[in-house]
Amino acid sequence: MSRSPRISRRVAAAAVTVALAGGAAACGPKSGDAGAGATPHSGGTLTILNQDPQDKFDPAREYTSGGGNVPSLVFRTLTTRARINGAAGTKVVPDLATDTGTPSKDATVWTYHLKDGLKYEDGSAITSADIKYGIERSFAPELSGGPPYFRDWLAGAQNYQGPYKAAADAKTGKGLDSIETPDDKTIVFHLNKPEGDFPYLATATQFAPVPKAKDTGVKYAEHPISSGPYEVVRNENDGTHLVLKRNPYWSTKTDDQRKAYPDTVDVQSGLDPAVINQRLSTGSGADAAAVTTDTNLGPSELAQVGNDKQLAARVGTGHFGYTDYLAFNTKVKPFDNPKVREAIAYALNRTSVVNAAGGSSLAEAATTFLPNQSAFGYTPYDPFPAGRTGDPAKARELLKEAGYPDGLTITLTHSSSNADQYGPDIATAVQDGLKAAGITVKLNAVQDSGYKQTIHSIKTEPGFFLAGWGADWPSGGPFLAPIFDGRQIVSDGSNFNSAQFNDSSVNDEIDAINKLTDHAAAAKRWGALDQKIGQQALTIPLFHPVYKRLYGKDIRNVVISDWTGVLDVSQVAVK
Amino acid sequence: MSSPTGLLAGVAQVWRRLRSQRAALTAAIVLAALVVIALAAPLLTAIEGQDPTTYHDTLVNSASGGVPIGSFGGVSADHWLGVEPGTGRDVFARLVYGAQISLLVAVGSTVVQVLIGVAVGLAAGLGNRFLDHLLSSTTDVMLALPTLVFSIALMAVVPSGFPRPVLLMLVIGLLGWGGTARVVRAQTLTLRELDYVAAARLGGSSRWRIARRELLPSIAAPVITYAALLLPSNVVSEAGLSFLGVGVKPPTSSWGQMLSTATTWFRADPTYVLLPALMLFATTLAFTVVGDAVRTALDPRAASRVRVGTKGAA
Amino acid sequence: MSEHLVEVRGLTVEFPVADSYVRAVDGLDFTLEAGKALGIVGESGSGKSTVAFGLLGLHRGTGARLTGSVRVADVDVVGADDGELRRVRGELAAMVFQDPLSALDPYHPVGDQIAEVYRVHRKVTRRAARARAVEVLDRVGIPDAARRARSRPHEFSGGMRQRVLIAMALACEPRLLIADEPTTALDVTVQAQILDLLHDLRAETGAGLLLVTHDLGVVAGSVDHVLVMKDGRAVERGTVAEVLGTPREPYTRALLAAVPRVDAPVHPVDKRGPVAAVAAGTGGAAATSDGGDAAEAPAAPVSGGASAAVGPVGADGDVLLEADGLRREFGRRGATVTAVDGVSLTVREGETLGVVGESGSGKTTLGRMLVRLLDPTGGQLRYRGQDIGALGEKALRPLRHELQMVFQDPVSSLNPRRSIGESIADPLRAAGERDERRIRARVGELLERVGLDPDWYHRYPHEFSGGQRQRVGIARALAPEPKLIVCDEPVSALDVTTQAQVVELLGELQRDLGLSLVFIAHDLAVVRQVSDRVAVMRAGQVVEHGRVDEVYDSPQHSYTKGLLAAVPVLDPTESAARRAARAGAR
Amino acid sequence: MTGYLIRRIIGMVTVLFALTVIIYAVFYIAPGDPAQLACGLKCSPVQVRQLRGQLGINEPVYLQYAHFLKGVFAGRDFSSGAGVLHCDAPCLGISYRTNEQVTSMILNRLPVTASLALGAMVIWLLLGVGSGLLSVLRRGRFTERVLTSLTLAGTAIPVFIIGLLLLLLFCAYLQWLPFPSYVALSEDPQQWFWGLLLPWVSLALIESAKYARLTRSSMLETLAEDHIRTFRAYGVSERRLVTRHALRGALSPVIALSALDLGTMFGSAVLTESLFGLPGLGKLMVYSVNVLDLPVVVGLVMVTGFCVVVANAIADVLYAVADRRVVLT
Repeated sequence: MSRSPRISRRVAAAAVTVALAGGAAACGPKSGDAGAGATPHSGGTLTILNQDPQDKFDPAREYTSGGGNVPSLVFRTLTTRARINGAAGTKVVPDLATDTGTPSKDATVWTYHLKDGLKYEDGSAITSADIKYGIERSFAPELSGGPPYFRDWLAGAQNYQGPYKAAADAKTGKGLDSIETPDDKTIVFHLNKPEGDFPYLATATQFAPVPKAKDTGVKYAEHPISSGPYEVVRNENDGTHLVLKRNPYWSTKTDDQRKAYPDTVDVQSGLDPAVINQRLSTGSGADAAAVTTDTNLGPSELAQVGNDKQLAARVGTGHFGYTDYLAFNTKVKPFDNPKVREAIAYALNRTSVVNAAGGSSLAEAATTFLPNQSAFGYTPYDPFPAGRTGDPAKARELLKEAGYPDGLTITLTHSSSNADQYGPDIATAVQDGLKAAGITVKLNAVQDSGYKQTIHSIKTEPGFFLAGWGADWPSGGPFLAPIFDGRQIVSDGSNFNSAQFNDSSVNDEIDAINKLTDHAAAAKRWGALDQKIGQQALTIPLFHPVYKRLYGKDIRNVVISDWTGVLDVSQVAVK
Repeated sequence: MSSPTGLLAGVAQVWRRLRSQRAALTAAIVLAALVVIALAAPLLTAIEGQDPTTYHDTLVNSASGGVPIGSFGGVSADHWLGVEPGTGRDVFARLVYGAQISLLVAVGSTVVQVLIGVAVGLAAGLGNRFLDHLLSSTTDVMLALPTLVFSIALMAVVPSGFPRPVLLMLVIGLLGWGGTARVVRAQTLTLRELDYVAAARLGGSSRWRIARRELLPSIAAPVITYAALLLPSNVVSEAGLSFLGVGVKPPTSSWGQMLSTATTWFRADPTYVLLPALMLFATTLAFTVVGDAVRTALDPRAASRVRVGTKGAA
Repeated sequence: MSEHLVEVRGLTVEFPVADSYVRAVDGLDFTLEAGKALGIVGESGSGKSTVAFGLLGLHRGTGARLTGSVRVADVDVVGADDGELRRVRGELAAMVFQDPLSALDPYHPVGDQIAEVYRVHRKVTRRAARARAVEVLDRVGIPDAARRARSRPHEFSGGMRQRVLIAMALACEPRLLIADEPTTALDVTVQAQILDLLHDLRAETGAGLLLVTHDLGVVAGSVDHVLVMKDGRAVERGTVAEVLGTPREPYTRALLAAVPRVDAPVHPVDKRGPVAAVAAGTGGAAATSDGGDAAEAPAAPVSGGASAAVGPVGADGDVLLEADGLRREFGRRGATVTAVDGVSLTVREGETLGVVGESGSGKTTLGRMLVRLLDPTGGQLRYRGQDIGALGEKALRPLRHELQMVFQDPVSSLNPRRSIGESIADPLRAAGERDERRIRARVGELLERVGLDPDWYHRYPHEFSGGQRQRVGIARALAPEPKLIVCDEPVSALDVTTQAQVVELLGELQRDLGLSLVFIAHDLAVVRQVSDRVAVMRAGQVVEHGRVDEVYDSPQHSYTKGLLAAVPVLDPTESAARRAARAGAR
Repeated sequence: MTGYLIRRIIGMVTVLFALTVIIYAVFYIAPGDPAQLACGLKCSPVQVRQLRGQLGINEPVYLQYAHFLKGVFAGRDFSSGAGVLHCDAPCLGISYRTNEQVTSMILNRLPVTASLALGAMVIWLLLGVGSGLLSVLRRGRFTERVLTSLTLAGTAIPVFIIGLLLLLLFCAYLQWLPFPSYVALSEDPQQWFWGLLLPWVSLALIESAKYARLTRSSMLETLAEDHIRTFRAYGVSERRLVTRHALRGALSPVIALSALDLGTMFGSAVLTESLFGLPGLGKLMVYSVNVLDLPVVVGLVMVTGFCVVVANAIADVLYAVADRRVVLT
């Protein structure tokens, strides 16, 4: 890996789709009991209506934020996200482990102890070796898909290929040396660098225990052995239809996070978003006790919901830390000229963009790169104040200064699909907005399947394009560092520092903040750093998306944390 | 090739038959109107004072998802048919410019389909066993392809600089010539057994000459008939592709693109859905009706044979 | 009320065409008594079929306009309501149609079809109706009727199908049988059998018969009275002996004169004499858009009566084309059909070789091989000594123009979408002629040569009558200046008077241009008229060949004898005698 | 006839294979790296390299194709991690994304598409032939004009519009029907039926228009044939002429076309499947194309193509059986 080992906290990003597909998060209405005032009871069947199937339902292959939504019903991990409404839900709490981990002094060694009485769905005991094995198998190329941190952080894991290859190869047959299991209850991780965010990582499904004897490789996904409140009783068409029922060996005594009220969970996917929302709003039959973990209300549905008080009461609003932005490649003319970038920033009509993204209820206009949540260190600022609809005059002035008195023609690259908000809808809104400032925008659509690879590779990166960034866990570091840390410019892999910005003062500040252990203090300085970088117009933040999710009329105990932004299915009751 | 008087007489005859069908006449007028609308799009929008790409942020209610402000999707003196939800772009302007794309792509792809289909069908019908076998199998497979999916894949690999309407024509055309080829091959197989083709061979004509002089004129009628049926289906194909998001490039509008954004607005802004749907419906219906009439006109047999028992007398 | 089985008074039938009406039948009167037979004779377009259809009220719902009165078995067909009319159809009067293949439903067994008709008129069980079907099938001579009743139409031969149709007509014991060209689609031997059957049935059931035909030979032995129609009107009527023996009207006489006779003595051939009649008969014929060979006036008595024969010329001319053991198979391995099975023959310069045979005898396949439209699968084909049987298309092209063909069907042999001038000019252009003026001149010359107006270059085939189209086909064959023309049934689709003219033209051309002809036909009489030598084909083989008078006058092969015996003759007495002979032979 | 069918099927299967070559080529030049897509954007280059090795896409494209062919004719082995995954011939490979066997992925979804297509066919035949028949019986009357207009309209409406309208009407407003979903027939026939009713009807409404037109025109054509005249001349009533004789003749093209449409439907019901969220082949196809899951795409093209090939052959046979005058050569 060419990445600098000095970076202490490398974080994930842009994984929103992946995270959602994995069943990520949900956040809830700040008004927890919107469904009904009654107290939640056990029993009944919860139906989950989704677009994306729970495919690759294997803890090694999931890429989740905080353990995911549906996956966390089956997989318990060392730590997990707090299942609490709002900002309090951005905290890490113990799950299988007794605490969130004991770091060594320099945070390179992390030790966990398992709780007593932990059992799999078959009644056998969960051991620390199973957790080690679970992590090891995530290195197998057959089981690809998980987050990159294990390979990056664990000592000596760089070229490890998982237990299957290793078994065949006598030399490395011992597995990963950097994970120690001195006894059945203890597991120790040796990192190659200090990582204060390790407890956040330990929420990932790769930290779920996998009994070696039950491992069937790629077929494990059909029936992974449950450590959580539910076990898989049916898995059709690679997660298109998943039926979970209560795991008798799971107990609230060892799990204070998951409530698991329903007896059965029926996950139906492959549905059209319009159908999902229509079914939720109609709520006939089993749909009355249904939720969705991946489908937002569309703009048109929002317009409808607005006219119906009863429906409006069944909408959960949440925020997942995410920013959609215009990215510049400063190695490409004319975007090497700060004045040009500033002119574009001034000219931009954010109202059009927000409308294109679904209106002000689904997207909040952004002027900061950090999401508007305190956990990230959000500090409001606007380096190029041009009002909501842009300041064409100011933009023309800047263009003149930049040497383009007669206007400018540039190309905006975007995805062919609107699915991730990198698509033609946003692009045309930007295009139309810049028209007034004499900037002619040509649109260049890249096929969706190749879009992210195109924009996140130094070799193919266009000059001006639509991008977005989300964090794998709620913290300022993973949000800013990959984008603006000059040492994280990657030449042979996915590069997220699109501006290819390398400023030693910024790099030093990132290192300094990473040393802080006080999350609140760190957040403040992340906010300040964000403002400082923002002045350079390396990116133009467009908006932060808002999640509006409809749920069925029998749904109770709605919890939406700011970690995931969507309703947490482990807390929901249907009775 | 044929004499002007003969040709004129033929055309006049076909026109007479067409004229006698009131539905066909109406449909033809509708089509003509559509063509005029498409051609005069810049003029029409200039009269309205709008263009199809300008956003009007103030005409939509951002907080409720961008639904147009005002009744019937924001119909006003400035915006005759209202504005697009979310963007506030003028619906009338987008509709009339959309007509350009829909008609252009439909006609263009039909031309491509017919050209390839006739070439392949003729070659298969006139060629030796091997060639016929090869081409017929290829035709069958072409008919077997899930065209929509293939179009998506094809559209994906073409660089985005390539003009979209042309690409759409080519993709729809390249994937949709199977039917024409079949019709032409079947026709060729029948025709080539006819004595006048034998006579042409005896007269020393080469295959190419026979195809050109003897077969093409006779194949023209069924091909035109078939093409008339292809047209509406190509209109729908374009809409389907745009519906799936692989159609024209934004901010260009087409009916399919409008429909794809509109379908979710069924309840919140029905006007926005109905307009492109109606246009699409009217166009395909008109094409179908005219196509039917053309078939009847070109194949008077169908009409006259129903008069039973007049063999040798009529 | 009426003592007549059929009584037609002032019948006029008009069909809508474009904006007006065309009158197909114009004020026709006739009657038919029970148990008697009436023949209605006329050329195509004379309105004879329309009359037959009118008797059953089949014009209803077709837009045709019908005036006058038609009474069949005391039912007023014109005024009858639907139920009454349905009773007439099948119950009182039954029709035997022309083309037995298309006249039967291909999807149902013939027995079921007959049973269905029976049950329309008789309230009987399905089983009883089936039994009746078998009964009538047996009566019309279908062997093993009970089993064959379960077969579908395509499993029968043409003659058997016609018997099935007759059986259907018999099912309800109608008082009137209407036969519309019942034998036109059949071979001559089968034709005789069917006519005999109709004759016997009439005698047996006492039903009246209305026989509609274009063939005077057919009526001769089958009816009591004859009505000759032309342009929707009755030209002449009377007993069959009167009309055929001593015709009063010129039209009838012309018609009779044009009929080729198989027993006619061969005329001394005058290959040098002018045949003015042809030009006179056709040169002035106006082309009419709605066709009908009736437009082509029958030539006034053609060159001295019976036939303008193309007689034998020097039978010792050089051999032009020689077939040696020529074979042709169709189909693939395992399922081959041999159409031509080792035919050897020669065609000499300037002579006419006739080839006769019934349908399926392989004569058309042979003809097409001779001009290399079909590739022989065996044997040799030599043209002027050179083996051309295996030459490729390219190597053949220089020779193509020397071997031409005139086709049977004047409709399909001309491209309906090209002007006749273009069609005729095609060989010229294909040969590389580019000079438009010379092409026009040559086409004009050819048109004139075949008796058409040289200015008709731009006319389209549909503007011509059948005979004229056949002339165009001949002009096209002449265009490349061939040495040999194969004429494949060139006159069988034409009316008898037109037939005579075309035959005349061919003879004249042969004489003037020194052409060799191969004349293929099923009609023994026509072949006799034109040929120097004749070959009789059966099942792909030549069973007999020789000089024409030898073969016709003293046939050696039994098949040839049978063929000749089955040819209908115009003399009613002779015809009856032959029928008796045939009956005796059975 | 058997020989004819074998020749024909072999010819078309050959072309199908040629087509797979094209697909390999198209995917080869398409933007995007399937390994990176399968692994995730943040996969390190090392991991991507490992995965490429595992998927076999570090090999030259012609070798990849050779392996594919070997799989089809002889079977292949893959590593499942924990052991060896044997994939018997005909093996269409394993999915880049999920490592599942393509054959089993397709077989799992086949019942969905088959249910959709077959059910829709039953309805479109009933509707199409029925209204075609009715319009012939009521020739020249008001009923015919109404039916003609309806069927014309039917051919002119895209399925995504009619489907959405029906969905809104019957599931959202009236709530007469449940929202469509797929429940296996073997599991609960009743739910299977009700869950698929709307998709069936949507597809059938569009298709039946075509069949109504076809039925009508071929019946009119048959009515103009000589044998109809024969039966008319024997006093058979018009109704019986139409129902017994003309309908019989009109059925052969209808049956032949049904077989064809049925085959095509296996790969082409994409819009319907995505609209109603049915986990069928078409949906799998679109998804696989979008994530560059080449083995699945190729497998689907082979399977759906083969369905059409077989359907074509069946259509020919049906045609020949229905109309014995047709000779297959």
